[in-house]
Amino acid sequence: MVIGLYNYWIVVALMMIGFYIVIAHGNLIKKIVGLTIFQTSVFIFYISMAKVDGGTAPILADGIERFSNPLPHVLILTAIVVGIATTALALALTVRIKEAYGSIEEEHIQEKDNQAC
Amino acid sequence: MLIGATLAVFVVMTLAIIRGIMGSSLYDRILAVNMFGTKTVLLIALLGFIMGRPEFLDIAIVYALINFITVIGVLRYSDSAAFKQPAEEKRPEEL
Amino acid sequence: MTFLVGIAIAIVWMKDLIAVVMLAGIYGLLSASFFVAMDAVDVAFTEASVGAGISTLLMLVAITITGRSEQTTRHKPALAFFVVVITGGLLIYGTIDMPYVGAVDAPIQVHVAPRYINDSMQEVGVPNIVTSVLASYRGFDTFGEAVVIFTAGIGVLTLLPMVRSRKSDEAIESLNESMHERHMVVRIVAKILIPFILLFALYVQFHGDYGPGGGFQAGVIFAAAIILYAILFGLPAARRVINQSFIQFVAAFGVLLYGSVGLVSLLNGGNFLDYSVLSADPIAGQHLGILLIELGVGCTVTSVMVIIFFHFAGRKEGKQSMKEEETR
Amino acid sequence: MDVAIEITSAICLLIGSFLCISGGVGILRFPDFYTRMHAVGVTDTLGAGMILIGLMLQSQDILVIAKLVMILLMLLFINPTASHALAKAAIHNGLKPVLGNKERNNTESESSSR
Repeated sequence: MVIGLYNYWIVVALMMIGFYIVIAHGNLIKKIVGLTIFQTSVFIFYISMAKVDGGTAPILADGIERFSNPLPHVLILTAIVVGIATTALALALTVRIKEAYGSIEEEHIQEKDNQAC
Repeated sequence: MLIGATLAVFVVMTLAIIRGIMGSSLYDRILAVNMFGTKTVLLIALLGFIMGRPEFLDIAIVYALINFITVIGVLRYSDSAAFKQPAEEKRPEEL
Repeated sequence: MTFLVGIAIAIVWMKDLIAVVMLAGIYGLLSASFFVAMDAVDVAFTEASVGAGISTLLMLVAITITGRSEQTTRHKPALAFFVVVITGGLLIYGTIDMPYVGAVDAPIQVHVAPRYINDSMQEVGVPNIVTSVLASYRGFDTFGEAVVIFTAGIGVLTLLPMVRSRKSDEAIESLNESMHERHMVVRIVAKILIPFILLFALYVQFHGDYGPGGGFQAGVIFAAAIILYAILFGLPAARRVINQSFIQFVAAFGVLLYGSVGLVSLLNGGNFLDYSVLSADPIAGQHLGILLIELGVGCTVTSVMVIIFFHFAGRKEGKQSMKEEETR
Repeated sequence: MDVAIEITSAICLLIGSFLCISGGVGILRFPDFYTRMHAVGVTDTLGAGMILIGLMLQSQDILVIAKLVMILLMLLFINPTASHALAKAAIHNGLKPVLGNKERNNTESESSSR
């Protein structure tokens, strides 16, 4: 029980930490780091599901019978690269916000918005 | 023997993480990252041998390269003025 | 594993954004070694080059533009903590019904995976099952991913247009001189290493059928080599090597190559992205198709990563030179 | 013959692990950045090299050995370079060694930057 589900609990803990950073911190870059943590926890979740006891990497070779599940690997592989692309996009937005508002703290940005209204 | 070496690498990784979290200056942290990268290379090579699939060595090579690129990149950008810690004395930058 | 949580908690408390980014780098390395321990070689490959390398660099560059320290204000941390604990508790309650990690008879292991594992050698003829699923069985998905990456590249391109650096050539020359003095050792070592990195990227690209690797990983490594060059020898020098319009062309070319492979198989009487009809022998056709689309993916990923980095770094240098002019 | 190779590889792994651990203790216990870097930069390279050589002795496949040699060469190139760049950047940005009087400081920082 403890060993069997340990990975999933770690996943939940990581996910919650990332979630906490995203909702509780005002700094946009920190939020992006939080999103990255969240994202990685999802990756770990998928990869944990794909693990098979006694299996090895899904590359066919002679004399090996049991492989771990290749499908989640594929999904996560592409997700990682897409993740970096979206992170880059988010960072680009942050840079533009910094240039437009002079700050990347959420509260300052909101103050400026309120003044403009 | 392999497992013993793996455990040793694990211990060192733990120490490096502690230094990386405690690290009093930015450079301590970079040093910890660098060391951690080297240890990861070793760990993956050892894991590959333990599992009997030495194809894993490709990943170790990637790690070595990426680690180098990261450290160099961090150092290059740590030169810029925005990185200066307030406590440090400000020197005129030629960049 | 427990390391990961420790680092994540440390990230929560750090105020210094650079320390956060460094820790995020360690975090990436760590999760990649976890993937290795879980037999996900290809994923570890990607995470190593992406999570630990490129994303750390990008965040650093962004921080140099936006400033490094975080203000201490937090919005209602108690409420946020409450929400997080509730959600986490519910999620953990949900995991109790999950099959154990590594269980052989878990639903995920018996549904579609055995078919891939047993039949891919006869149908596709590629030892690396991840590659065969990625490129052949789920080729349409991967096409979508390539398009997403391409779109992200376009997004960065539009969000961060190049600031024309108004420095004269002389200033750049003198800057080069001083940098050459300071980074001499690193530069020489990098000059030795960069060809090897490029060669290794090509190896990863074309060896992806037989070992871990493929277009995504190779693209990132290739881009990393170019980024290393740009870091050490300055952006203008790197731009002279990799022309801006050329790299944009390559990004589009990759996606188009992928799409046109699908169209050709359509014209040859198969389904979209069904490579068996590309050649008289289905296995040879599959090989050809996988090779081509991996090439397309590699092209797109490389050029998009390079474009993103160039635009971030160019933004930074442009801002610096503008500041210098203001102070004069 | 096999036994001899086995023993040699075991010894190499043992030395490597010991060096790595001592480096790890060094990075944690030494008082300032330059001494820490000295601990890591020196032990890391040799320790990693030893472990890799130990692995090389255990493998039969020529391709595997070639890859291990590649990793070893890269580490030999990369580690000293990174240490050098790190020390240089630290000095350039005005991080001072804390130990001892001025003369000792200079020699220390020089030796660690090499």
